[in-house]
Amino acid sequence: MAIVAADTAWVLISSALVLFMLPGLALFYGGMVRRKNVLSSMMHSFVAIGVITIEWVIIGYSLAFGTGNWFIGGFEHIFLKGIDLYSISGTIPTYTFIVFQGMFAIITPALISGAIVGRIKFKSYIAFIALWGLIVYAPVCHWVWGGGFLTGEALDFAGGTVVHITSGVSALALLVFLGKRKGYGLDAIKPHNVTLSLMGAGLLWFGWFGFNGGSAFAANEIAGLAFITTLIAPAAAGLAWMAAEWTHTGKPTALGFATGIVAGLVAITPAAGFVTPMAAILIGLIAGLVCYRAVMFKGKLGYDDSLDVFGIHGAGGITGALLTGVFASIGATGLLLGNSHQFLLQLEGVIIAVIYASVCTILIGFVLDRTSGLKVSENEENIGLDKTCHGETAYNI
Amino acid sequence: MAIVAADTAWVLISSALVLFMLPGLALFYGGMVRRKNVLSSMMHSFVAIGVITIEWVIIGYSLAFGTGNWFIGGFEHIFLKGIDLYSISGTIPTYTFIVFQGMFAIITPALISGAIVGRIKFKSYIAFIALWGLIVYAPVCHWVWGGGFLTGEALDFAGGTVVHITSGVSALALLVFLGKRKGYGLDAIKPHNVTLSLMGAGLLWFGWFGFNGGSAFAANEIAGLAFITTLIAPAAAGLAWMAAEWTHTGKPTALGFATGIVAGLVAITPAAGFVTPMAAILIGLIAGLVCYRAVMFKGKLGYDDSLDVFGIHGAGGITGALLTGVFASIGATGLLLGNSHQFLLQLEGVIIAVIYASVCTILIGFVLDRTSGLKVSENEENIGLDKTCHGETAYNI
Amino acid sequence: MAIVAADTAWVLISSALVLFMLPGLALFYGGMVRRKNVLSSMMHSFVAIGVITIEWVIIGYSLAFGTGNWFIGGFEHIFLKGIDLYSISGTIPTYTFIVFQGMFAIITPALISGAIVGRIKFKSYIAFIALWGLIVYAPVCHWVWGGGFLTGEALDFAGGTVVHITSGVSALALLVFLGKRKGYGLDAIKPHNVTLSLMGAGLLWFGWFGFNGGSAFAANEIAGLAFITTLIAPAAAGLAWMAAEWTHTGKPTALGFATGIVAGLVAITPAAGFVTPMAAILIGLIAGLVCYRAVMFKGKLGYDDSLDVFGIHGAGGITGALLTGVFASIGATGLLLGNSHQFLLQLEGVIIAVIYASVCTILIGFVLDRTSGLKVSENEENIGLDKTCHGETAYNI
Amino acid sequence: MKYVIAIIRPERLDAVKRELKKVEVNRLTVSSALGYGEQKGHLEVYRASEYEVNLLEKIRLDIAVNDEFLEPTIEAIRRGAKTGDEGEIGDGKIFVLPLENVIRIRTDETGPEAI
Amino acid sequence: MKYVIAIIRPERLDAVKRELKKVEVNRLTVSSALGYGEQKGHLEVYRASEYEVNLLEKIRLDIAVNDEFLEPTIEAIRRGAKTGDEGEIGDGKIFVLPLENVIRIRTDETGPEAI
Amino acid sequence: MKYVIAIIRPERLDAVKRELKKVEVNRLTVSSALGYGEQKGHLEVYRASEYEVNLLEKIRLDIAVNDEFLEPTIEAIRRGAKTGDEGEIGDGKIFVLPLENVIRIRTDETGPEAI
Ligand SMILES: Nc1ncnc2c1ncn2[C@@H]1O[C@H](COP(=O)(O)OP(=O)(O)O)[C@@H](O)[C@H]1O
Ligand SMILES: Nc1ncnc2c1ncn2[C@@H]1O[C@H](COP(=O)(O)OP(=O)(O)O)[C@@H](O)[C@H]1O
Ligand SMILES: Nc1ncnc2c1ncn2[C@@H]1O[C@H](COP(=O)(O)OP(=O)(O)O)[C@@H](O)[C@H]1O
Repeated sequence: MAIVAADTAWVLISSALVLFMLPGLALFYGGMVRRKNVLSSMMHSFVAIGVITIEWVIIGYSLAFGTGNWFIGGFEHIFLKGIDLYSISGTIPTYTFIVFQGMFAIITPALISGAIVGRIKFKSYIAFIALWGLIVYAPVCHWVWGGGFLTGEALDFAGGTVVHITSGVSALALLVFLGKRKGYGLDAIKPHNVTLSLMGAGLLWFGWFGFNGGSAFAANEIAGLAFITTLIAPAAAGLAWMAAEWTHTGKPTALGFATGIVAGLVAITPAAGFVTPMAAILIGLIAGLVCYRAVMFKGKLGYDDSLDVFGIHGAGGITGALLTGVFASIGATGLLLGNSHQFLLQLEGVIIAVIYASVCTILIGFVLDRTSGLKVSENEENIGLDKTCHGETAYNI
Repeated sequence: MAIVAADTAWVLISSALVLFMLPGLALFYGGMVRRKNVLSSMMHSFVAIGVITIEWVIIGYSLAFGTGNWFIGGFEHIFLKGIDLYSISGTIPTYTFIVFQGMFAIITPALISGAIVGRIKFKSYIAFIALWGLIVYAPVCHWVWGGGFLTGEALDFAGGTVVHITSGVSALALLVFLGKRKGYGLDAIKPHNVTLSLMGAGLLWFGWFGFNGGSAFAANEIAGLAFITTLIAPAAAGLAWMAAEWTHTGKPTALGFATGIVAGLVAITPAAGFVTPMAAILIGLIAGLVCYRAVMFKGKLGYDDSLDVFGIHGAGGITGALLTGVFASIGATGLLLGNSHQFLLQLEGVIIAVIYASVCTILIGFVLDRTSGLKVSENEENIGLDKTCHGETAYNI
Repeated sequence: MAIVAADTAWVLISSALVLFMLPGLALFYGGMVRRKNVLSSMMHSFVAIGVITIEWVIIGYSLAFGTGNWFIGGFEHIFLKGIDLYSISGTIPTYTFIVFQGMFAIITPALISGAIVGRIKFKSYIAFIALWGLIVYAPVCHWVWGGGFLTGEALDFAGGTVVHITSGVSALALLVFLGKRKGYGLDAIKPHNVTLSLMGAGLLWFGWFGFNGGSAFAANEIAGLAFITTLIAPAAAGLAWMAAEWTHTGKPTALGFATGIVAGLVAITPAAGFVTPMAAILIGLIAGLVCYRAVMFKGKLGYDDSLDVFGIHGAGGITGALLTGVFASIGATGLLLGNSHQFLLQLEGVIIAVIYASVCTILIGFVLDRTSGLKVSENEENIGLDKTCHGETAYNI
Repeated sequence: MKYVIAIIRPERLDAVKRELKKVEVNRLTVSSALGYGEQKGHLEVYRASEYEVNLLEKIRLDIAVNDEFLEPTIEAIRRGAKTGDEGEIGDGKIFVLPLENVIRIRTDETGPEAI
Repeated sequence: MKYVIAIIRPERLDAVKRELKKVEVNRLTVSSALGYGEQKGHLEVYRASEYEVNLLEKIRLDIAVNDEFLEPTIEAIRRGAKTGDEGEIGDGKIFVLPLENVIRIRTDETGPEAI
Repeated sequence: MKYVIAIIRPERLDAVKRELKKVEVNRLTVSSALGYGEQKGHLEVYRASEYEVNLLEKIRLDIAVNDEFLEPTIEAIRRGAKTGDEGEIGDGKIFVLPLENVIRIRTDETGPEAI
């Protein structure tokens, strides 16, 4: 068996697109924080590329995609042992498969960083994502995609559960240790540069076509389907968020529209290759409204998930995973086609992921809190992490 | 007949590239407005993705590409009826064809927004682009590409007429209702952030390779040709603009160079797959000079096409459409090869598009002006649309 | 023989990615200069696309890839004579090959501009890159890739020698004429907007997947290999730079991490398709440390290579070229596999490129300095080139 | 000589400059500031919640004038900066400080003629 | 009437605003500035080398007050702006300038009642 | 005590700082401003047309000094800010205002010694 050149080209470019989501995330998040923390926040995304790439090729890939058992993949491919230029996964080179999957391993912990901007120690952040990548991401990835106990059960086209639920829930769990930003609740903490965030949303959407489209692992009809649903759902979600905000506050904000887009992207992720374009409209609309409510609700509960990682990736990921079980009609059947079993499988997947990710995150957080410490001092927080952690100022005359 | 994987991969990535032109446009335009309107301006591009995507899959695609009659495609594909995973258009999945064409439907009305920044009501803008997409874009697209009366007559490789002439002319027509910005003519209204605009030009060019290259609908020699001409013509046009500015004002501006690039991109669009690389140099040079004159001329006439949509997309689109009739030599023949008939067909296409787009735009504008109203109040304009329409401030300390 | 569609798609999209590195470079460099020079600096990248594209299709391509002799390709393809739609290079259309190679010709002189920001006359810059493209780039490209005397000898997968060594060394050579910026050494000249530079680094990395991946000229296993090494080496180099900075100054900066990434990208360029992923880790780590030292050392020597073109592209390119001779194991053998001859060939290539580029640059610089003059006046430098050369201000209220 | 500091709405800057020109006050220094005062009710929206912005964008003018120009200057600013006939909260204030000396760097002139 | 200019650390702005509110000083103008003074030791890193930043970000407050409010205002700024009990270099300064007149643009009121 | 406000060209800031250091004036506050005055002729180009920019970038220095430092301070600013020997339009101005009191927040010192 040989590789198919067109599929290889498609997965390669998709991988590049997913990597591009990291600068996109850096901008999206970086624009929403205050000036004094923008580099710190962007660095959270960038350093994740560094740390997780190396971890992934050394051990992460093996844990996630080694044969292993129901829980974990094992050590057969550490240091990419046993893989060479001509190894094949499906119709593409294994090296390319490793890269594509690696991009997902990178972005997932980076998503978490949005909840904890402006107050986490940099070295603890690095330790956190490295541990989280091994303890949370690799197993869950193995369960769902790598031959573990959820493979072939819960539908997750491109990572609604593996990527978004795990990161969204972990963001919330980590707040147990990191609490609120100083000034949160007293004064409005305004985004320092909304144009950066809009640009970031643009990059994210662009990259997401690779994220979802590439998850077909071939330049085929399914890739085409995943692509069109990835266009439609975010469009619908952006409009839904905008409508909610317009009704509710009288002002349709640009950042709100962008946020709705991201919510739609999250929600369509597990469904992208399983649902029709018309179902994608519904998924988008529902996700936009659910995430809007989730974010609004946070304000009332008073916890400081600073950039709404749970409200968007957690709530959106859960919504998407469940709706996949409702609307699936292509290559799988969901509730609407009478397959209530699938819906239950989705629910099972969600519950397991929520519990596993939150418990593990609390454990990791606990250990780090007791050892290197998670939170910076009040003075450092006041001055801002750009100066205190990184010795930099983003903007100079 | 089955899809060709390589062609599918190419049109998919081209679609992503075209979508990426929307954030590009948002930056290009956003950088040129004043700080108080930057989000409003960017939002014009973003919301177009939301509104037109949904409109396109519900009805727009059917109107443009349904069988229909000489004028319009009809309703056979509303809600994408009759299309499924295995539908094929040429050598690619129909879903992919829909996406690629949808991107063009999105960007065209967004282009118009540059003329009317800082003074159009947001809800009227939304209504405008939705109506315009149905009344102007869908028919013209059907005429030229969808089997209508210009199909196979006027050459328009990737949308010189369908995209640029229609939007450029409509921009001008809309000014009938929106008039000048306050302060226009009295004080120079300076771009608030030229680096954003340069970045935007970079994104636009990058995306345009998908716009023109993808319009071959296959990863073949024609795609290769469209790609090289899309590199050459803007390069030449940028230099031409720069030379004109340098001679004329003594200063070759960065924004001018970027503007020239966009002019070249516009002009090569109808010609990209029909002309040689050397002809592309000439098209670029001519377009750069023509658009420079058009923009300069505006200053003298005193209308406020704020970001020069007519001067660039209108003038550049007309130039490109006509020059396609002059230089066509690959897969078609133009004036230089003795086929004056083609030139007349091009002229016919231009005239019809100019008249149709301007008349319809004035009608739509008239209706909206009488109902929801098009222009914001003077006070809102003074304060800026970011605050008054969107409840936001782009930059905060 | 016919083209392979998948390879064509891959090289086309790779070409677009490489073009995208130019706006990336504009941001990376632009963010690091002071506000008063940001447009001037960005313009250096943009205008290179204009000038070199036209030069390349008129004569540069012919000089580099014409049959010619050991030294230069000759004039057989000036104005792309002898090439038409159906010309083939390998498995892709020749037009596509010309485009892809043209992108390399564009970016190489643009890299140099980082050394001389804020003090070079714009018209002399244009003359410089045009001459340099003919006198330095075209021959060296011919030697290594176009059939010249180094073809098949020195390994250079995607341009470690052709692109990075030549530009890095020339940057240094040009300082002979341009000296220091005013204020250098007295006051810290701080980057005016680090977020721009981070964004730029993101764009560069994204584009570099096309740069290295596309250099396989096919969507095959080698492209997959080049892609994974282009992910790994910069990740390792970023971490290495960060570690060095952390140890040395106590602060791991965001800009430092980004700089390390670029160093890793440079160093893996010649090796990308010849080494294993594990070797890529080592190459990245070494390059990160070497470039860190090189940049630090500059500070001590007191010359003002403003944005460290030599420290990164020169030092990184040399490191990469030599390490390719050490680690090559796929499709070639290096020192570690006992082939010391290859290492010597690499060394030969490096030495020749260093000497040739520096001598020619000094000659070009000398001529320009005596004719149009290279350096702006002190007053112009004080005010900033945006205003004095381009008549613009980047940021306005 | 007096040193006049005026805090006005950004959107009135052009009008104020025009009025000042009319009374032949052709030199001034402009900077941006944030005002905190009576002015309320400017709501912004951030992710599903509204909040009141209490630091509002303002423009600050610094104008050094000779004594006989003081009244016209104040009047001009007033005319340019006032919203409607009634005025509105947030229209701003004018502060008049004593100025002891002025030096024109270019010519080394000092005092009233340097203004 | 006095015109008070205070240069404080950016991170103390919220505290100062709170303290001022307590003494019923509800109007002020904020702008950003760079301070150059005794304060040293803030090192930044740029590409493998450290350097000392000597222009530090500061916040500047302008507050016009009636005479009886002067002391409370100064005290409030002090309380809000001082780092710890000892204070630290860089905590800033307060300058008090005489103010001859104030005009409220909206109402044309002048003098103490316009403040 | 005097409160000195100087408006200078941005490109002269370094020179002025150096001159001030020579006369041992080591504390000042810098902010950015836009100047509007005699200075003309700075043309910018925006899309095929030239226009005159009349709000020009300036740097504003605020320096509080004790009386005996006033002359040296003014002289130092002059030396640093003047373009060439003749000076040029746009070189800027120095304004001297009376200063009634200074408070150093850190130490609670007041008056001349707090400067
Ligand atoms: N006493 C003051 N000291 C400093 N700045 C002031 C003072 N009063 C008003 N301002 C400035 O003037 C701006 C407009 O004042 P505003 O509160 O609208 O005035 P009023 O309500 O008294 O008419 C404020 O935002 C603030 O920047
Ligand atoms: N004499 C002065 N004139 C103008 N600004 C001053 C003066 N003294 C201090 N400042 C401003 O106050 C800020 C804090 O002063 P700092 O040097 O920390 O004061 P100190 O060391 O005297 O307590 C400085 O950064 C500067 O902006
Ligand atoms: N009377 C004034 N009030 C406030 N600012 C002034 C005044 N005169 C000059 N300036 C400031 O100083 C800058 C330089 O002044 P300029 O017009 O070049 O002075 P001149 O022509 O009188 O030598 C101006 O741009 C302005 O910011």
